Amino acid sequence: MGPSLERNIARTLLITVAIAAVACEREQRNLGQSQSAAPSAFVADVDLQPGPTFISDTSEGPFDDNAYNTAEGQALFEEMNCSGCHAHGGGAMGPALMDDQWIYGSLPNQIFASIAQGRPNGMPAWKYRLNNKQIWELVAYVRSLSGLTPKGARPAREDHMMVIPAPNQTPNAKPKNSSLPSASMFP
Amino acid sequence: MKALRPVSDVGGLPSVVFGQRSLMWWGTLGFMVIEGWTTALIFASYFYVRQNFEAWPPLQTPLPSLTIPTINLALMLASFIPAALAARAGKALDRAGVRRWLTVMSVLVVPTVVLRWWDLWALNVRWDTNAYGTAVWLLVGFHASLLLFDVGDTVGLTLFYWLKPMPAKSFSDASDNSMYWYFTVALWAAIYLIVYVGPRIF
Amino acid sequence: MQHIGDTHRGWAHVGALVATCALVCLAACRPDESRSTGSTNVQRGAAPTTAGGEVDLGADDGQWVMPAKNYAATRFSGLTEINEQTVARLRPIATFSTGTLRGHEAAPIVANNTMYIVTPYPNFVYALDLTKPGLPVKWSYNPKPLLASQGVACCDVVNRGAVYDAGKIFFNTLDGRTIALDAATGKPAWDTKVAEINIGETITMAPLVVKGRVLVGNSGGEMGVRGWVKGLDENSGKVVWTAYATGPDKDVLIGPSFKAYYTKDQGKDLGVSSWPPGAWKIGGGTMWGWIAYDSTLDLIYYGTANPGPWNPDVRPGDNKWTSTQFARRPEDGTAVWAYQLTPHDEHDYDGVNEQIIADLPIGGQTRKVLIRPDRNGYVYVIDRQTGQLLSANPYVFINSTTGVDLKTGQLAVNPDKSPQVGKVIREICPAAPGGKDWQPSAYSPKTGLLYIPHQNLCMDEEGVSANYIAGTPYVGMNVKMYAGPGGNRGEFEAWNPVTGKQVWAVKEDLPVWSGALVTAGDVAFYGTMDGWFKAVDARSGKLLWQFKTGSGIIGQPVTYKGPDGHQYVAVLSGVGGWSGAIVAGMLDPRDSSAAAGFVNAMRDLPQKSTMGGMLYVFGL
Amino acid sequence: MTAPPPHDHTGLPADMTLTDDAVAREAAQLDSIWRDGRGFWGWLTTVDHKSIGKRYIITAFLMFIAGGIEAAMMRTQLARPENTLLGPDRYNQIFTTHGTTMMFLFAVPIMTAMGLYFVPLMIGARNVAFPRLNAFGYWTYFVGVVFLYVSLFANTGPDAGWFSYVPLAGPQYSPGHRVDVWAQLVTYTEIAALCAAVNIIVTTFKMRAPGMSLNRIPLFVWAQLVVSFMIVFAMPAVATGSTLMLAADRAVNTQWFNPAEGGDALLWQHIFWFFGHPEVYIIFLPALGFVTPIVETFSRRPVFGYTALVMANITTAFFAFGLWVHHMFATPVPELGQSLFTAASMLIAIPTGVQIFCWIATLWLGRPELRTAMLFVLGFIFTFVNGGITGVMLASVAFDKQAHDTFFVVAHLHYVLLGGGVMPLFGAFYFWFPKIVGRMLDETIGKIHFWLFLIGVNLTFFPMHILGLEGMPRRVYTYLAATGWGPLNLVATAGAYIIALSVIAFLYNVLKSWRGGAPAGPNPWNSSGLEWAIPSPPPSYTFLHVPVVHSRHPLWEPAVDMPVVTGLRTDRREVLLTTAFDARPDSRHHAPGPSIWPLYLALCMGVMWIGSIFSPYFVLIATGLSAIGLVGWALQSTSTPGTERVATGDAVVELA
Amino acid sequence: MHSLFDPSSPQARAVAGLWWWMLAVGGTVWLIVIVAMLWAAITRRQRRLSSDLVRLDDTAHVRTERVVTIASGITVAILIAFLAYDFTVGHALAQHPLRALTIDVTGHQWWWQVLYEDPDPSRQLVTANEIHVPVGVPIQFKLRAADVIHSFWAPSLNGKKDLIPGYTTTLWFQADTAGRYRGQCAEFCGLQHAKMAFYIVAEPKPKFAAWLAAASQAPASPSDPHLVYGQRVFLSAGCATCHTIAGTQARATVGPDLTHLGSRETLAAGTLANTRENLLRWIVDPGLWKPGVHMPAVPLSPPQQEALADYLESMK
Repeated sequence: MGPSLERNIARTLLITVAIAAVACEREQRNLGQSQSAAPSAFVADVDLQPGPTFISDTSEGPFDDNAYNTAEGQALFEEMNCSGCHAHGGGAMGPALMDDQWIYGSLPNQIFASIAQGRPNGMPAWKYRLNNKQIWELVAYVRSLSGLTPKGARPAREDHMMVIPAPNQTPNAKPKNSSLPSASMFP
Repeated sequence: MKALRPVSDVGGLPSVVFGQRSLMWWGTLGFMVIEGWTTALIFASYFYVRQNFEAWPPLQTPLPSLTIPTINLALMLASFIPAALAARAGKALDRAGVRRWLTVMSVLVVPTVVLRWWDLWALNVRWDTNAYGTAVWLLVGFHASLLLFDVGDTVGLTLFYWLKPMPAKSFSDASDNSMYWYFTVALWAAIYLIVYVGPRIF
Repeated sequence: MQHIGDTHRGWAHVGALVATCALVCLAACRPDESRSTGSTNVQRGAAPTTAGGEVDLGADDGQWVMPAKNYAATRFSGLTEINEQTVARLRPIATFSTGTLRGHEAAPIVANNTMYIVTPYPNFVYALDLTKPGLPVKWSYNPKPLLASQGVACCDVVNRGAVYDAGKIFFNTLDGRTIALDAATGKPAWDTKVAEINIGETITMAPLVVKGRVLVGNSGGEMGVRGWVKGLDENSGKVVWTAYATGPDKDVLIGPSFKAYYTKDQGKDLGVSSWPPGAWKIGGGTMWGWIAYDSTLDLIYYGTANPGPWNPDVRPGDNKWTSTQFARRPEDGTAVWAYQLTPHDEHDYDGVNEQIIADLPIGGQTRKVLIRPDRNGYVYVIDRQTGQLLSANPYVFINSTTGVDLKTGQLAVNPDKSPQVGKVIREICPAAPGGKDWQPSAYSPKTGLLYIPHQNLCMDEEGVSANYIAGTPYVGMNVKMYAGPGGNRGEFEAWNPVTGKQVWAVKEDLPVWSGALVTAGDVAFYGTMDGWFKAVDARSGKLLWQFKTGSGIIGQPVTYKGPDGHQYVAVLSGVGGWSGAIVAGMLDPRDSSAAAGFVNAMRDLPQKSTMGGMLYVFGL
Repeated sequence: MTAPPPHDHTGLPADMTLTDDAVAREAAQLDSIWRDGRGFWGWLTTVDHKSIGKRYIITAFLMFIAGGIEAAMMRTQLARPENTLLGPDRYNQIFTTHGTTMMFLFAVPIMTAMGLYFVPLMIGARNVAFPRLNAFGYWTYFVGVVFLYVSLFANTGPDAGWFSYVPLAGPQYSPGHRVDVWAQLVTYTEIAALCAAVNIIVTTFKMRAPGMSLNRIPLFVWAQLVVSFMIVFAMPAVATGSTLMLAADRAVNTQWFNPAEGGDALLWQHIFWFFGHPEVYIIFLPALGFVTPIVETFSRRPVFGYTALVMANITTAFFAFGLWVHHMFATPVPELGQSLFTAASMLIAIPTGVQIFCWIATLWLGRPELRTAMLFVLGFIFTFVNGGITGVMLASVAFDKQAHDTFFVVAHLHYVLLGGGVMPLFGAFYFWFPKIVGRMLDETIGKIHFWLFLIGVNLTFFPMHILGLEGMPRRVYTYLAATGWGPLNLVATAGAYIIALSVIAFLYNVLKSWRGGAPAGPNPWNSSGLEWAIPSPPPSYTFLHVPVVHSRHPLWEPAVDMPVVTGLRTDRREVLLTTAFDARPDSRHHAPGPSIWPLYLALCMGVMWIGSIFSPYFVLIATGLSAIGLVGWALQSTSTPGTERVATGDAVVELA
Repeated sequence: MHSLFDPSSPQARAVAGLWWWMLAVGGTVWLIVIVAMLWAAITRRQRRLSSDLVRLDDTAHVRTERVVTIASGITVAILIAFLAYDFTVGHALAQHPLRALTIDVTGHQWWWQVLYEDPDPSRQLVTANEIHVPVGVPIQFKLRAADVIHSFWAPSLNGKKDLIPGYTTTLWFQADTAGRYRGQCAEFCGLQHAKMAFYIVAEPKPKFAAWLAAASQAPASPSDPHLVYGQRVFLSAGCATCHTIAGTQARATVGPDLTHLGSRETLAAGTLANTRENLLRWIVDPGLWKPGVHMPAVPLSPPQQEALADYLESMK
């Protein structure tokens, strides 16, 4: 075992430790049932904001960068029949979720509020049926559909009929809020 | 340790040899077996998933187009002539001949890589549409990587022949290059028949 | 299918031989044209008393009091002013914006020189004065349906129209109410909540008033609701009877007087025993289509919708009484006979399509029949007294089934096209909207032909697990639709119900999602989803006239005689519905499963039509 | 067997000898040509099969230790019911990494590494046929090793099992990049294995010492040759499956394994086991190659049944490709197919049995000397025969449906792999360590090591047979107390710690002996192979002169001196090529010298494979970067001037 | 109850017989080989002379050759016997009975959905994780997977069979003796592969018929106000979005059917004994008992939890 080999091994170990130190949030499996706190939801139906300048809440949901929780959200999206109204993001009874139009806002806390509280035009309120963690998982998945979450955490195709380009192939999105003529038109 | 007793002098043996006498020929053969076998396995997978479909290509999936792949195959087959001549010139230690035929060969094979892009789109299906699309894309795409490597090899060798005084060993390389090219084209002919022509017949 | 045609070739020959005979017979049955023309000039102070229901208001060709024109649901008008010669001069007389933008599937109703329009959600009602130029609004009414009802309305928030009877306008709201308005003032007479949106029930159908009963059915077959038809008292709005489509016989109002023609439809409590335990409670069988009424037999006829969920694996059995043709007594809803058209439906082949009442010469005798171009792709001719099946011939390309056995009444399913869980089955024809969806055909006794507006779509299907959560969709199927053979997505077809053969067809690029209208002037009207309103020769299908409206047409054209004695044609333009959901709902075409897969077939629609909501009235 | 070829090839006087002076001068000259460059750069650029082989062996053995630590963690978790030491998430990553490490990063690499080190030595060659390819293979493997362990520490360790069954490992049920790490890592190591295989095949066919016809090849080399052929046919399957199918399904959404769109979950199992079953023999056959020289040497007897052993090797390799379905008896494979695979699985027991009988016969005929290496061979037979018999049992469809995916199989495969692979490997270490290092390993510690290992292995894995039959499935992170599996699991865990102790003893022995062991001399065991004809450790040029061989046991020939050939150039790296079958001198080959391009290209590969997990564009980037490397590589090979003798047709021409 | 050593069906017994035979033959072979090896390595070492062992002793060699040939021949013979016996057993196991009770089992991450087929769809029965079967009747299982590959295995009754997405596989056995047989998923299926067990309860025919009749009845609606409250909690707190209780509006199919939960012996696919305390613990935090389980912790107040547990336990 030559000294250069030892040096090289030491070097490798250093690199390993350095990379490992950057813990990979993306791969964390949140298996406990601890509840992420619900946000103080701030929903804007219009961009106009009287008074002091509108300061947005966080632009990232707790699970936006977590592939596992996004996948859990994907499963919930089917199980809770979200796909019945929103199809696989293209919409049906409910509006499309994979486009860049967000009637009630595309920020994680806004989507959280839409799911938890429901929306007047037919979106049911889920807060009595799902816990906060599950809703946050749905938020992460819904945002992944339109390319709002980091690409590496977005789901690939499902083992089903190929109906949408997989979220991991969707380009990153720049969302617009409330760009429809009238929110009341769209449930 | 026993004392050494020379029994033979090998100084007179050649140091550049052709064909199966040369190491590089064996190495090339080894990788041809690996790549050919990989293609065979993909073919096996292609026929395996085919069992899951009532029609092939599946209903609602168009047949692949023939024009571009056929042109590409013709081009590759045409390049056999300069390839054979380059190999022969190599064996005859004809440096100018090798250079000439490698150049002709390069001119013929470089377009095949470009056409390969259109070969893929001539499949008329996306790789993620269904398992059929996946299988044909992988066959054509995997061969594309072999093609790219081989064409790069040919062009590189040609450039060396133009830019550098090539050592005697490169004559052997030129003939091995032709051998690998025949193999690559033979694989393509198989893929062409099975992927592009096959569904029209069966 | 071909071999069915072969089997019955002899029968078909006989039919062809007696065709002329049939026409003569039918001409005799036709309402007297001259008499109705004469009566329209009269300002009707009071409509005929209809408490007894014997008088068919629809017989008056000057008016159009119910979406299907008359109880026989022929959508045939005896007016002749607009005919092959004159139709080319047709021009818009007036337009009126409905103030809404979703799919306008309603028929304008004309009674007493007033036109009544019900818009899609929020179901505004407008009364337009036909006597004044520009058709000014007499009154309007906003029923203020619950916002949330939009969220449980499958396939757009449409409404298929109102009905006029006895000085009242009756209509349904999306949130499940039936409302009676005074026709003259627009004041509500009663307002009854009949459906519960919290479990997914909505109402999109046009009611029908028969013998003092307002007949209403629910929508929501994709939400795991239990289908029903209710008879409301015309004067008080009280629910008199409710006939469920699933469950025990007492719920379905099957009693001792019930007599199904085929053994497959006989038995006790089939609405329970043909389902897995309890599944009938969420099994669909809604009724959101058309009802016909035969006053001579005193029977109402309607069909029930698909079983739920779509995924058939979770509901083995025949799933009675979904996709079933019913005959009932209007007063108490008692079932008289039933015939299940599509047992254990696998492809969302609802049975809610129109049934047209006619007397046809079949087998050498005149038979009292229902003509039913069903969603599963066959035109059924059924003896309306007994429920006996007389013929069933495909009017579109079908491969999901291979024919109907006339002896047993059984539909023969093609197992190769049965959906499977976790596996895509490709090229199922017709697609989920069927050969024809809700869009009603017209029947001209004069030509003896049925005018069928329909689509030509096939689909890929994959069964997936369906989870029942009350008030949310309960479907369990991934669907992707596309144009059927020929590449045209729609067709307007003339069909001879006696021979069971197509006479002519106009191929349309887009599905023909509008209703049809045919007149004694031998002109047939329909609209296209890119906004063309077309008139064709009822005998040849030749295009005689067309006009481009502001939005795609999915409404029901009507014709009436104006106060000036001239004939007018009216239609609502405003694209939407299931087929137009991509435009009306601003759906994303990248998802081929959007709108239950219809979006995949309609990717180009946004380039061809935009949202709209406009009444067009045409005259010479 | 063909008759031995004539004694002499060129008619030189048989009594010509070399003077000591000439030998020393030539040795110095050769060393200056063949030795590695200096310092770290020299370390990075070496293409010497001995340097690379040593490096390979050490890296792979470190992987054995890493896999062993994971095994110890798993055994600790399973020591008692409902243990919460490792959660399911961590446990799944660890058992997957354990399997992956042991199969892909330890077992196959260390077996090929032994071949890469010793095949040239045993056939009288100075290097392998493709030295730079050899370096490239090692670096690729090294990148894979670093990649897997960095990933594991970053909580991205693969967690779908070393077999990565879809759909669990597919895009929907394994979100994130954990399985991508696995899929790409597998491909790296397969590339390394393929490079090694091609190298060993060509080296064996073209670079044998004159006179070493096919029927005189040492059994070690036969095993390596046969295994290399197996690698060529088995590894493309898993590379196809993991990268072209699994990784593609996950990254670019291809549909190989999506049943809804016509893909097939069983396709993966077929592809995987078409590789996976031969994989076992790829590990096991080289180990059998270790056994023969050890048995011969310590029995002081040429092995009994050379031909039978060679044929057994070849038939085993052949049958190994016909067994894969016996991993799939619980899946819907047609009954008739199952029966055929049962028969094939049982047939393979015959060549293995024959080999065991031959070794026992050799012992029987010889005078066994129980050195540590020999003890490990006895331990191998003791343990492996047990695993072989349970293997025959598992070939039975009916029984396999009970035992499949239980601890019975865990027991079986560890008996086979630890007994049939690791025991001979340890024996080989004791046997050849002196050759590599020049110093002897300590026999006393060696015997402690052996006994601890033998007891540990049997204590760990024997109870697992019973556990499996009592219904304990594999790959469970815990079990309920009510199952009654606790006591036997505790015994197994104790055994695992004994194994750990034995490995610590071995490591201590190695570290102690590396610096302070007794000097070995060229042939400490008085063994018969060519590798013992040269000093320990071997000089950079290995053989001063290429030896000429007259029998299977050149060093046991009664002759007092060693016939060699002369005439290879000493001013450049030149090796002798012989004909493929009867090994007559055929040509001289100019072998390449040190090069950085193998490392560079391996890193490009790393960029390609690791990057492709995140974006397909990395494939393009890496292809561009590789092009530079390939040009550099090619230029280096063409930039060696000197007069060549070119064989054209029948003539030989001198060319510049 | 959960072991190849306790076969309770003709199928498992045949395999167990095969196993004991293989063990006896295999053990003998092993013993002979090891004794021969030790004999050769240790005993003979002392007897051998040290002179020139490298040269072959022809007579010894020929004799050894004969021994090795015979040994190889015996190996072949044993293998043929193995093969014959195995084929006999395999053939017996492959014979499917004509008439059998058919039970559909669907594997989910990580529980088992069980459906008793009946030609009359209204007599279908759905349950989970606990399979009652009659003794002495062939039972045919149709096996499907809802997500990933699982494997259905009750060692005392028969070998395992994989449940593979895209395939329907079958397995059958006939329980001979009444009893409770544990089974477990035998193919790695993700985080909770370890806790995906089930029980097969084999009962005499009349008892089974009684069970079937009882299980087919929807549980009576509770009248006790505490239980009524529990039912309300169940229906409104999100339980009903995943679970079914026959006779109520809860008809969801994401999680196991909970009708008659009180009569089952275990909770969470064999993870916990079914006691009220365990049920309460499970409801409060499922992830504590099965980390990664898809069942969420539903935020409920303690009185709601109590009422819910009592309601679920009340449905025997």
